Amino acid sequence: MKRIDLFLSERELNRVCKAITAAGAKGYSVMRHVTGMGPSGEISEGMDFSGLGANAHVIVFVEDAVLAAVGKALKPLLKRYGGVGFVSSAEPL
Amino acid sequence: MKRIDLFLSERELNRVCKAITAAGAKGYSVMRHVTGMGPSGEISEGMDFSGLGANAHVIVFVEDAVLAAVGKALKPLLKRYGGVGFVSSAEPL
Amino acid sequence: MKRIDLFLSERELNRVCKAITAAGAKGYSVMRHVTGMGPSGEISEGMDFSGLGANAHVIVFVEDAVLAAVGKALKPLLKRYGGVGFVSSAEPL
Amino acid sequence: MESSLVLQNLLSAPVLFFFLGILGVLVGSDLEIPSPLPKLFSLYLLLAIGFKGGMELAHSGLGPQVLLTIGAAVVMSLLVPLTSFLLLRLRLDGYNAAAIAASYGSISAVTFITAESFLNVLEVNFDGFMVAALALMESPAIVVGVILAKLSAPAEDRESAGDQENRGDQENGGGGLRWREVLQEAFLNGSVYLLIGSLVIGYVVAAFSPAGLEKMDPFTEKLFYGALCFFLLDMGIVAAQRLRDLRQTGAFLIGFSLLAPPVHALVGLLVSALLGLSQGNTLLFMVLCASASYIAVPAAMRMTVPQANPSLYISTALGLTFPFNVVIGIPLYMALTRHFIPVG
Amino acid sequence: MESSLVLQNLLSAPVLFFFLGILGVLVGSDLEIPSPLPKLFSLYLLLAIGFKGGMELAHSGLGPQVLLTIGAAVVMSLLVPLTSFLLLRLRLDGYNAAAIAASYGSISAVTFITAESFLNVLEVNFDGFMVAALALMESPAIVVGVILAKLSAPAEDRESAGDQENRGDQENGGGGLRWREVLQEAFLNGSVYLLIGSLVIGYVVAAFSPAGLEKMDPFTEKLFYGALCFFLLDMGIVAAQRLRDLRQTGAFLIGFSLLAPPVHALVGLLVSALLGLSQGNTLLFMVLCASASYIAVPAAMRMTVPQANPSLYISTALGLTFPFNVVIGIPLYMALTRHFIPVG
Amino acid sequence: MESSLVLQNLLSAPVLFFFLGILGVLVGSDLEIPSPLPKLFSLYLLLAIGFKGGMELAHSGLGPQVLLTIGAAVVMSLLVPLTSFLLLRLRLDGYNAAAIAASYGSISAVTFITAESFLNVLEVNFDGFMVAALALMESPAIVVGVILAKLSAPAEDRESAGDQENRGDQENGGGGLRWREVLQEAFLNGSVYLLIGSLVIGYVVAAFSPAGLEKMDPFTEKLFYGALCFFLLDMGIVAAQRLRDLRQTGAFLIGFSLLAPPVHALVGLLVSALLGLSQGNTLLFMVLCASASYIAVPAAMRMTVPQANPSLYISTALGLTFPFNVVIGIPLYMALTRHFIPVG
Ligand SMILES: Nc1ncnc2c1ncn2[C@@H]1O[C@H](COP(=O)(O)O)[C@@H](O)[C@H]1O
Ligand SMILES: Nc1ncnc2c1ncn2[C@@H]1O[C@H](COP(=O)(O)O)[C@@H](O)[C@H]1O
Ligand SMILES: Nc1ncnc2c1ncn2[C@@H]1O[C@H](COP(=O)(O)O)[C@@H](O)[C@H]1O
Ligand code: NA
Ligand code: NA
Ligand code: NA
Repeated sequence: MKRIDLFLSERELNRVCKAITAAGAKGYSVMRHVTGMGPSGEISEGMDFSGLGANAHVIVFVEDAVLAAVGKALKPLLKRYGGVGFVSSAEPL
Repeated sequence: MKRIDLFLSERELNRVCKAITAAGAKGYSVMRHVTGMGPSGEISEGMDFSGLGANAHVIVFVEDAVLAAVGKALKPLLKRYGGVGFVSSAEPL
Repeated sequence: MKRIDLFLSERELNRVCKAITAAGAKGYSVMRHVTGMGPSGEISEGMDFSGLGANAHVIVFVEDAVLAAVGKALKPLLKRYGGVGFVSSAEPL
Repeated sequence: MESSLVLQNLLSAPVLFFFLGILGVLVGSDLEIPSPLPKLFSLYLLLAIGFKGGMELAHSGLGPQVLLTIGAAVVMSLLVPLTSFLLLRLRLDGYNAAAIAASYGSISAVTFITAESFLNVLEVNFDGFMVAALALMESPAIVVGVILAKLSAPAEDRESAGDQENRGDQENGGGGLRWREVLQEAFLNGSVYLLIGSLVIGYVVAAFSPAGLEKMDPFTEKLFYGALCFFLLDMGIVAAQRLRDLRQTGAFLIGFSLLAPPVHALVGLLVSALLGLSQGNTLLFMVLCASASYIAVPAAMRMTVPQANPSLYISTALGLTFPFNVVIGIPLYMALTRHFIPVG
Repeated sequence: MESSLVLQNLLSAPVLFFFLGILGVLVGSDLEIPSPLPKLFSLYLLLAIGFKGGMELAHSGLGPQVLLTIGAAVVMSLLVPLTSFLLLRLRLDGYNAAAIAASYGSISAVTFITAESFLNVLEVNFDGFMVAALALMESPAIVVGVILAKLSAPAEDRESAGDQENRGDQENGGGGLRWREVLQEAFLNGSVYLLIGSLVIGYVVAAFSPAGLEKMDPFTEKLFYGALCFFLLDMGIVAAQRLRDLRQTGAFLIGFSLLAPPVHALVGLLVSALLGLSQGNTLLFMVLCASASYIAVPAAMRMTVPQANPSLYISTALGLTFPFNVVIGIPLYMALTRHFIPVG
Repeated sequence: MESSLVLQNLLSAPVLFFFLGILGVLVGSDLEIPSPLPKLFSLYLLLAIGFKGGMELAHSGLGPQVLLTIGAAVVMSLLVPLTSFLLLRLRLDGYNAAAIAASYGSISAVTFITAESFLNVLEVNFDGFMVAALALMESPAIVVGVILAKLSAPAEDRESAGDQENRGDQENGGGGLRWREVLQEAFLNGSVYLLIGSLVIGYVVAAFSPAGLEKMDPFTEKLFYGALCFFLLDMGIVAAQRLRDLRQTGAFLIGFSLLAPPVHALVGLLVSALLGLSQGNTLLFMVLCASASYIAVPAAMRMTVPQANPSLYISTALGLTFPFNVVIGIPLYMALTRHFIPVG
């Protein structure tokens, strides 16, 4: 089983979640009000009320077989709007 | 060392945290206001004020030896009330 | 690639984020309003308004080569102010 | 006359903000009230309605009419779940039927508050003790719902209900009903507790330190209407989001959630007439019977009847019954009240 | 006289709280308003300003002067981005120039509100229909900005703009402009939607159920000034934090963000004089032209022109133009108004 | 007479809501005020109390009596930590003794506000400059606490205190005391900064643009009592949760946290009598001496004396001293005041 961690602007959240489900993941979890720093600069809590919004952290646990499909669906979105994704190994409890 | 990630309704949080400590874990962390999708449907932020509440994300780092005890304590709770758990490997910084 | 998870009081957040960047990490993400239990006791949501504040969860994905520098920068801070850190393996999506 | 009541309701600020929220979701606006702000407003409304109710209860006293009305309300909150359960059982399993039945036996404080605002605009009087009825209708419906769920549980479930957990918490006699947990969820549920607590505080302050009343007034009274508008904006958003779930629920439940309110309201009208309630109190009594809970009951059911599917009881109560009552129900019930209840 | 206006502005509570926020960051205080509390205040201010504007619009009616003024405002929100774009293009690529241009064509509701407070203190009248102008200036500027961005996009970008996503959402003719998405971001953006929606509700309530106005008053009117102070405290913190980013933006953009406001205000003054606006309305018209958006426009640009660097358009609008207008601009524009516009 | 004061306090809305919160935890209700809502109320209360205090300070002016009182308050905030430290050192190590001593030398704004509300109900006058005393008592206690901690640190700790970090931030002479950090935590701490800042703004607005005062009134004055009730509900919940921690703290600290308040209050009474303060000001002075900080001091101690165990200084200040003062202390001190201080 694989664990995918995504960090992206909460403004793209809807799109990303739809892509995750469409790619065949059975579930995902979202944390909002995430701040941080990345290739395209710093997102601080103070911006939360501005139009930019803060980041979201999306966690998806998928079967190994589904990973490729999720990656394929998400990479163009992350490329276009910014955001990063990482993969690691996991197993059900 | 093992890392356990749990996603469950914040309504069961107290019970789950007690079970974690009772099973011998030395610590845990909780993030609330988590939304997501899983086997039993979608939990959206809008529901936060309703009686259902949102999800919580619980992270527990335990020694390998404690994993079994935590798993044994949590699985019936997750089965009864819903929620998912995943395990991966980690080491102290 | 390595994934570092830090849990510490939000009061030390600034210092820790600066240390992370200074050590050469290209990015990090922060979740606040985290509660939990650890070696030095319980941090509950109710304390959020008090001077103690809640915890923060910092996630840093770094190249293997940078891990040592980040660890070296953070360990004294965690030792002095409390907080824990864990490392696991990951790869870019 | 009825259509003028409907219009007067539709064109009031709270209902318009409710529509604004619904419309936002339908047209795809990204307007949202981020959590936990909705909780701030729901806590505020419970505190304020409780405090004001308690204050007026202190002024009116606990006479026979008051006690009779409250008693009748409690009886309704015991009966409605029973009849609803029998009906729902035609199509649903016992767990889901019981959870939904509990929701319709209980009440929606926001619907009640919206009805009060409506009466204020019409300049029709009502009594503070109705809030006490409101506060006392949540718990019995929950208890009935849990009992119904347990009674209809398959035999093996009953035996093993609590096996996985520590046994100190439960009394396993009679089908695994964990009384302590049920009563705790029924009476100490955050929203029930805050409402009853504020009611008692309002009563005590009015009785013993009336100077405090005036100082609370800007917070609990003046701000109330605007805060209700703000909260209804969010309720509109949430209700519209729930509408999407109704595909799963099926025609039977959709029919139930739209027909149960007027039917229960009619029973409420009958009881009000028998009790000789004023027009204002009759409307509130009808609204209590007609409305369904989406805060206290789901919170309790989730813990005590986890087998029931939350999206069924939340979607019906919040996505259909709540909008129905706020938009059509309240003026409709008022028209019936005016027709059948003599002016005080 | 002008210096007395500056002082009167500087010593008003909202501006002082704004300074308190800025100073806090500069001296290193850890004071912060945790999210989502700032969003509560910004939603509240939009709702209240919209409701009050709609209410006064109902009183004043939609006469020719009103329609002319609103029309002129919309024209300004189309022209300002065009001229700004031409200027910004001298140093910036098309995407960034277009995004910043859209920001300056659009408006800042908080600047507008601060100007209203200032007029209240000076006891100068203004009309509620100016809020309608405010509400209608956001969307056109966004649409112009997106068109400019697409027109100046390199050819290959235009072709492939939406290839990676499902094609149902887009109409690929004419350079990959996804009209549905653009219009959605322009008109249904949370803040635009709430402002326009509250305006309509204020209008409807004033026209059809005026009893509701008085009940809204404590929330939308009485509380307004204090809530503005609280929000400006946060705006000060955020603006000061943004100042740090200005190192990246360079002297050209810093110059633009400090000179564009007074220049646009002067154009606004000219238009106001031609339209024969009162002194109060003239100030508000100038402020609309002079202010730049940091809520609706960034939200829309981020989705429709992701190639632009957000820290450029946010830092200039929020870190420089906003403080400039609130602290110096408003009294300056008022001095000009007093000089050139005859007392009503 | 004293018992009537106790009753009047117990039956006031703020104290009743405080009890409601405590009771909720004790009976196991899941009522909670989710974060960051409590922070909204604490920020609001600091802003409002500061603004009102500054306003009244402008009216009363900075005469010798005012300066003397403020000076005496500052002296108390220096002395109380010293004597408390000596006592606490009997059983605790230097770090913990210093941190707790700092907490008791500093103040609790909410206790102060509750005392003001109590005086309002009794219709006893007090002066706005007492808020200035409140604001100026936090920082000295913090500085004393840090110095005590460093002085009692084992020698090797003193040497290496800051070695791990960049040395620009610290002046390592004299035991590793990082003065910049200590002063920053003492004076620029979010809550201290907001309180002092609002005080200054209230003063400036009252002095230079008094028209603004009336417009702030609904926010800072009218809403205040209700918001205090809401916040005390949360304080009750939090205080009761802290009670659970007291098992670890031991009988000595429990005794200290219940006896220190009345002892410090008595000293405060003596000083007030010497200064010739009015009855209202005397009560407030006693409350300042008697109360302990759970916001500014823990925030500062956590950063500057991380060796101290936060649950010791938080649990005593918040779990015992705060409830003691709010429930028993205030009426008790008032009774003493009435006995020893002549009516103005
Ligand atoms: N190396 C990293 N480790 C953890 N989070 C990251 C990292 N890089 C980027 N992020 C997160 O991803 C967000 C978006 O990145 P960006 O690509 O800069 O828009 C940042 O604001 C961070 O919250
Ligand atoms: N595959 C998954 N990956 C990440 N989160 C999940 C996954 N499945 C379920 N969840 C989370 O667990 C919560 C509870 O799941 P459920 O079992 O549907 O009640 C969901 O709402 C999600 O937040
Ligand atoms: N084993 C653990 N697993 C997950 N989180 C932990 C663990 N130990 C400590 N934490 C988190 O780290 C925070 C700080 O720990 P402490 O060292 O007690 O100050 C705790 O409040 C928890 O949120
Ligand atoms: Na009902
Ligand atoms: Na503009
Ligand atoms: Na003190």
